[in-house]
Amino acid sequence: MAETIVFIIFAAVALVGAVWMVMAPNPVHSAIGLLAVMFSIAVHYVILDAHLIAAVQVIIYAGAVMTLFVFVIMLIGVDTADAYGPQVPIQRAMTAAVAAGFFAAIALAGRVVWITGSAAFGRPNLSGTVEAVADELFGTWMVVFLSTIMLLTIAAMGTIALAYFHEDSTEDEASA
Amino acid sequence: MTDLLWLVIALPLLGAVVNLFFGKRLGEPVAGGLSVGVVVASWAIAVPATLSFVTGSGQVETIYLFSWIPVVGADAAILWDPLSAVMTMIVTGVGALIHIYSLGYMRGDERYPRFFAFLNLFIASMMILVLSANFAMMFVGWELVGLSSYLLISFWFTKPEAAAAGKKAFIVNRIGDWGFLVALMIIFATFGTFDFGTIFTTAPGILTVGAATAITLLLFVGAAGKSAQIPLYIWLPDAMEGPTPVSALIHAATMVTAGVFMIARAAVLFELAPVSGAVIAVVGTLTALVAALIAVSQTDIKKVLAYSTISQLGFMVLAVGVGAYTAGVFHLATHAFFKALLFLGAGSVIHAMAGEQDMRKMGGLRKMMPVTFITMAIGWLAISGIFPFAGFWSKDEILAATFAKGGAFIVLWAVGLFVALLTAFYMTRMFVMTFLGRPRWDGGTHPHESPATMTVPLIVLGFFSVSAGLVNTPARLAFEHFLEPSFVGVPHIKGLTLGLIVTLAVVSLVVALAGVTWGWLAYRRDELPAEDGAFWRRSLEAFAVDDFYGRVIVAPGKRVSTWAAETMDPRVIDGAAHGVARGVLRFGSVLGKLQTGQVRGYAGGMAVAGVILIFVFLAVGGGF
Amino acid sequence: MGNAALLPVAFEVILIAGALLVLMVAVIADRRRSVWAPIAGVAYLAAAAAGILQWRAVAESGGDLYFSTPDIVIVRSPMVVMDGFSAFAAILLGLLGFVALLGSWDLVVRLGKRSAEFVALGLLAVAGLHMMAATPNLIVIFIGLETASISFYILAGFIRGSRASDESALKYFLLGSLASAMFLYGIALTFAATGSLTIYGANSIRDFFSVAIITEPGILLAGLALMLAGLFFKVSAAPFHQWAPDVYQGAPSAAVGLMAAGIKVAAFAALARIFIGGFISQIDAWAPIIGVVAALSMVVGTTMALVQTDLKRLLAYSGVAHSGYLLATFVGGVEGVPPMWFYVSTYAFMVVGAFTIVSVVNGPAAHAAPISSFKGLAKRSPEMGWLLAIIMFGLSGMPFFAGFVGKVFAFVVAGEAGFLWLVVIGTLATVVGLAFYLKVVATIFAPDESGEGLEASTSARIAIAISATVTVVFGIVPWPLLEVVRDALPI
Amino acid sequence: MIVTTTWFLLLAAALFSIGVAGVLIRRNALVMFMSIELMLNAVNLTFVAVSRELGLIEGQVAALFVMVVAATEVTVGLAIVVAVFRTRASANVDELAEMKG
Repeated sequence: MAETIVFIIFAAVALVGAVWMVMAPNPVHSAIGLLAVMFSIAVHYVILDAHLIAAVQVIIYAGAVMTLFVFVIMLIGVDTADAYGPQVPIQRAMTAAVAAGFFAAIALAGRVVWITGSAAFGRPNLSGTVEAVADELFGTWMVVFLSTIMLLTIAAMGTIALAYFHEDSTEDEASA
Repeated sequence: MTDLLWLVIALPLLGAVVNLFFGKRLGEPVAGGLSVGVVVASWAIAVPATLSFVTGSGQVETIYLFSWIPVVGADAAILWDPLSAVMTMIVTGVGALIHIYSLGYMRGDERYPRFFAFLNLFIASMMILVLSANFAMMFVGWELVGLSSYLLISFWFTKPEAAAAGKKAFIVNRIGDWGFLVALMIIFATFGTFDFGTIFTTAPGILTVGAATAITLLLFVGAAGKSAQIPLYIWLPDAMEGPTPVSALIHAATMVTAGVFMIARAAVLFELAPVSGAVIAVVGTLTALVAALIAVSQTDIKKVLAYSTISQLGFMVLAVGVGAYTAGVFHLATHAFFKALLFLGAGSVIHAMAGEQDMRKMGGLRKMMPVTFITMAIGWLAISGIFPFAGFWSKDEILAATFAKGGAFIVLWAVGLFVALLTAFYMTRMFVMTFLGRPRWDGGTHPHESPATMTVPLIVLGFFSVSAGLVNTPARLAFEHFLEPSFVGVPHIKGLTLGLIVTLAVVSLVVALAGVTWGWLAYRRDELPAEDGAFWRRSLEAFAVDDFYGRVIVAPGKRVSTWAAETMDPRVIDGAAHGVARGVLRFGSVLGKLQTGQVRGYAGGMAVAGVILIFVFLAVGGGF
Repeated sequence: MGNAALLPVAFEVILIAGALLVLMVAVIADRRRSVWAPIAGVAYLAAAAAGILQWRAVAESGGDLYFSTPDIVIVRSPMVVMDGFSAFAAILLGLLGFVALLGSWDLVVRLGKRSAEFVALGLLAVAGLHMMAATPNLIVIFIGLETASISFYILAGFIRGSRASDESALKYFLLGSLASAMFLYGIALTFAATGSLTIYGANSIRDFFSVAIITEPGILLAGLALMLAGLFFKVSAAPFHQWAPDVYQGAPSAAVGLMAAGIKVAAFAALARIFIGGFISQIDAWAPIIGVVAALSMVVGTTMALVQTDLKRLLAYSGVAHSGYLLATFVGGVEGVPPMWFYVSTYAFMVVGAFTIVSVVNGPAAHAAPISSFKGLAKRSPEMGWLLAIIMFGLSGMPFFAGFVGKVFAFVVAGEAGFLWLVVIGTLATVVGLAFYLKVVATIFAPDESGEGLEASTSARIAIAISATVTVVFGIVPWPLLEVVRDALPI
Repeated sequence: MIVTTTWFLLLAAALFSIGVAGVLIRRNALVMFMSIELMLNAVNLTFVAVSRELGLIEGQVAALFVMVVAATEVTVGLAIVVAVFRTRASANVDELAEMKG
């Protein structure tokens, strides 16, 4: 019962936060909305016994990613003018329709049975402890874990390549 | 011995590719040397395999290379038999000599490596054509040969005449290719395969006379395009705008014989269609006659040789038309030697005269160019049909076979004899005008003998022009026996006794001598004869055939298309075509409006499409 | 583990090592000369060689090899698969990366020190692309896809201070991330439906389908739809294609070749791996939908290409149409995989060649390539003119060029699967498509008064020549390649 | 009333849909980008919920990897936004329409 109440509260927080993020004219407010969603999702992870994921969610998303976002918002200035001004008159209505259609499609698809996967594959008493996840991560998924070296290298290089400016080199590259 | 035969195709192809891309970097000597090297190597590879047929140890073989379109019996495979062996020896042998000759002739040309790349491409294409074991691969070679010929004719594309000549050759050849292609379709519909082996062994059983006639006539349309027969010969004289080695290699020795080769290859089919044979024989004879009549008056040395080539091709076609395939191939071989010799000799003369091609401005070159003079003399006697030079044997055999056919073919024989007379006459005219008599060039020109790279090929070709005929004397039919495995199932010419052959030979020798004497008497003077009168004028303008085509075919065609453009098109075709085009374009511009460049619009499109995709999936897969 | 155990990941290991080496050398070396670029070339070739070794190993062992860390725990699901399919993808992508590197050499030289990042990103992108073909795990496919995509976002925006390049990068990034999210959601829903993230091996999707019959397929179908949507975006199939022309136009020409060709190869490989390898039992659900998208792509791509005035945009729209022809092979199920491989491998080289010519004519970093700038190309540089003409013929599907063979086999497969209407639309689109390809060819050979010469670097010429050679050789002699791809099935 | 997995999945679907709406309606590249992050979070929630329901740890590992990918995407995406801001002094995507047709 307690679970149910917690779920309902944080589901509501997540939805409100998400809508707030989409609607708030000020990007900083949007960022705060997203932050609320991320925290609520972390709570849901705890309900789902995924403790490690919950921790990582808070550290990476709420910590690192959101900090980056806010930093960049501050860097390029807060631009609140016509935050979601429409391109075409009925854009807002269309957007709402598309989003609703998307949700309806998934909900219709799942109507009764959301999970048809064979439980026979599963292991009983699953708990997302650090140990359990680590067993899997550094066992079966070891190769994949190593392959993320590529992503990290790319992230580093991408930042340098795109955002690190030498004023002297800009001119002739752009004109090249 | 036959394992390496694929190299005969692959090596020139390699040479072409290397020269095309790296030629400039390699520099003239390396590029040229490479090009010559690959052709000589091809020749050397083919020699032992050819000799095996001579010694009798060789067998007809189909060498499978790789599967190409197996379902239609069109694998990349080599058919190695005496016929393809002869053609290989001619193409690579004469080809190698002409490559060597080109080393000197093309020296200093801006696009020297490119020229050799094209030459190599031509050799490779020709080998694909000659060695193919099915009609499909033959067609590939056929088209590639046409392409390389086009590239070489218009090699000096900055000259407008050269570009125009290339285009003309290309278009006229397309007409022939159209016939070939339709023939191939009928063949495939009838036999269900393109494979020579299957077609030729089953043809007598399943091919009706009507079908055989249709196929062979269409094949002959193709052959007429490549081998320059009436009415498609008009491209060949213009093709002389290309460099002289090209004229020698392609438009005298090899490519133009492809049609004759193709008919010989499909001899089994032609034997089933006597009507086609007669048509081919008549067309060949007429071509020989008309071309000879034009050749007598030409003043451009290369034009004389061009028309003489058409005339000699007429002889070959006559031969295959009357069923004397061996004689046709034999004349093809000897002609390749002496005509290449004559062309290269002419090239040597033009080279010496600093580009002058008009024989009226030559004369007296004997002293300045002894090697060219002697070798050209051999070529002249060979083509005139003087005993014992090569042309005598092969031309005589064709005439004898035609005579032996009897009936109305005797007329063709008589015409052929007259053409032989004309041939002897105009070749004598050309030879005398060029080398003998009083020099008619201006003081500024200093004729000189050509370098060794040019004269050595002349000497080699001269040797063969003397001796090549001896392989198939009536007393010892070595060549005919040699070719026998290629013509299994093709009946021999009947009614040729030794006595008859000797009699006919004496007749044609007398005729040839008469022609030579006539030409000698007419032109071996200090002043050239006037060459005035209606015949000479008509002949000089090649009986205005081009003009005739222009008026009869091109102009009415234009009128029809004008009419179509003015009346028919706007109302009917235009209406439809423009309607469709406008519809497509309007659709395009509507879609273009969606392409706003706006990220949000694109994202919206994706999201909508995604939603639709889910719903469609649920509908199709029964998820509802 | 031994060396043999490393073979399945050799392709990725070589490319990652190459990328890191490039970055390290760039730190040490003189910034004037791009000494690190040849390292990348060697890495690509070594990776392709590793692909050949994989191919031979597969041919000898005859079966699939799964790779994980077998000594630590019992492997429940494999992460890397080494079969004919992945080995062929390795050979193809290695060679493609090499040719694209040659084609972008001018840009590498011009970028100076920054070229180290450019080259390293290319290497990592290709490694990511191959991951998509060489894994049975949906999450790993996603990681590979993102590795490649993120690299390409950066490459698209690589020219600093260029508005077009920035716009291209941001568009590609936003839309690409949206598509990736949809693809990922599809994976999650598939996971819910089947209880598995792997296609082969123990506890795999195929296992699941062999024991269970889904009575409520809703979530599975939604998952398939979303995965398709994500991959449709990556191959720029209509209506997920709108990004392609804008992105291609704004990105530096020298980088577009790899972006356009590489992602197509890998996304089609992933599509075959997932849908033909994993969900072949659901073919009745997805084949008609792929057929419709194929037809739509052919029509939209061809129509839009007709009205283009910029060669880069034209090539992008022609790419949409080509995605349509490629998708047509999928309706034939497993029969369609060899034609798909044949088509995509020849097409990839043509695309790289075409964009290399664009970068030669208009500069490697330029974003505009108006077709009029190709006027008289045959006179300015006969070599470039002819090669571009050959590539255009190849793309248009003329007989005796590789595009023709590919199209014929694609249509045969679609026809045999009963999709005759698709064949009819494809044939019509091909005929209409001739118009714009020939328009380009006509422009190349049109007389041009300016007639300035055109100098191309040796490496660019080699890249274009390879591309044209592939076009011609596999057009005339397609069978050797078809024999090879016959063994490259995702089974 | 017990919380079933379906609730989590419905919540995730709703968040994903809101994310789609955010991409379509916002002009600010940064907020569009946040919406995409929201979508990825929704997917992660799906993974973890399914993982729990089926007793399969793979779902959680997958969520971890998605986080790594998302972090990379954020880094590069923000770099691109900064680069665009340098050339145009704006992060308004409606101004990014120089190439079209």
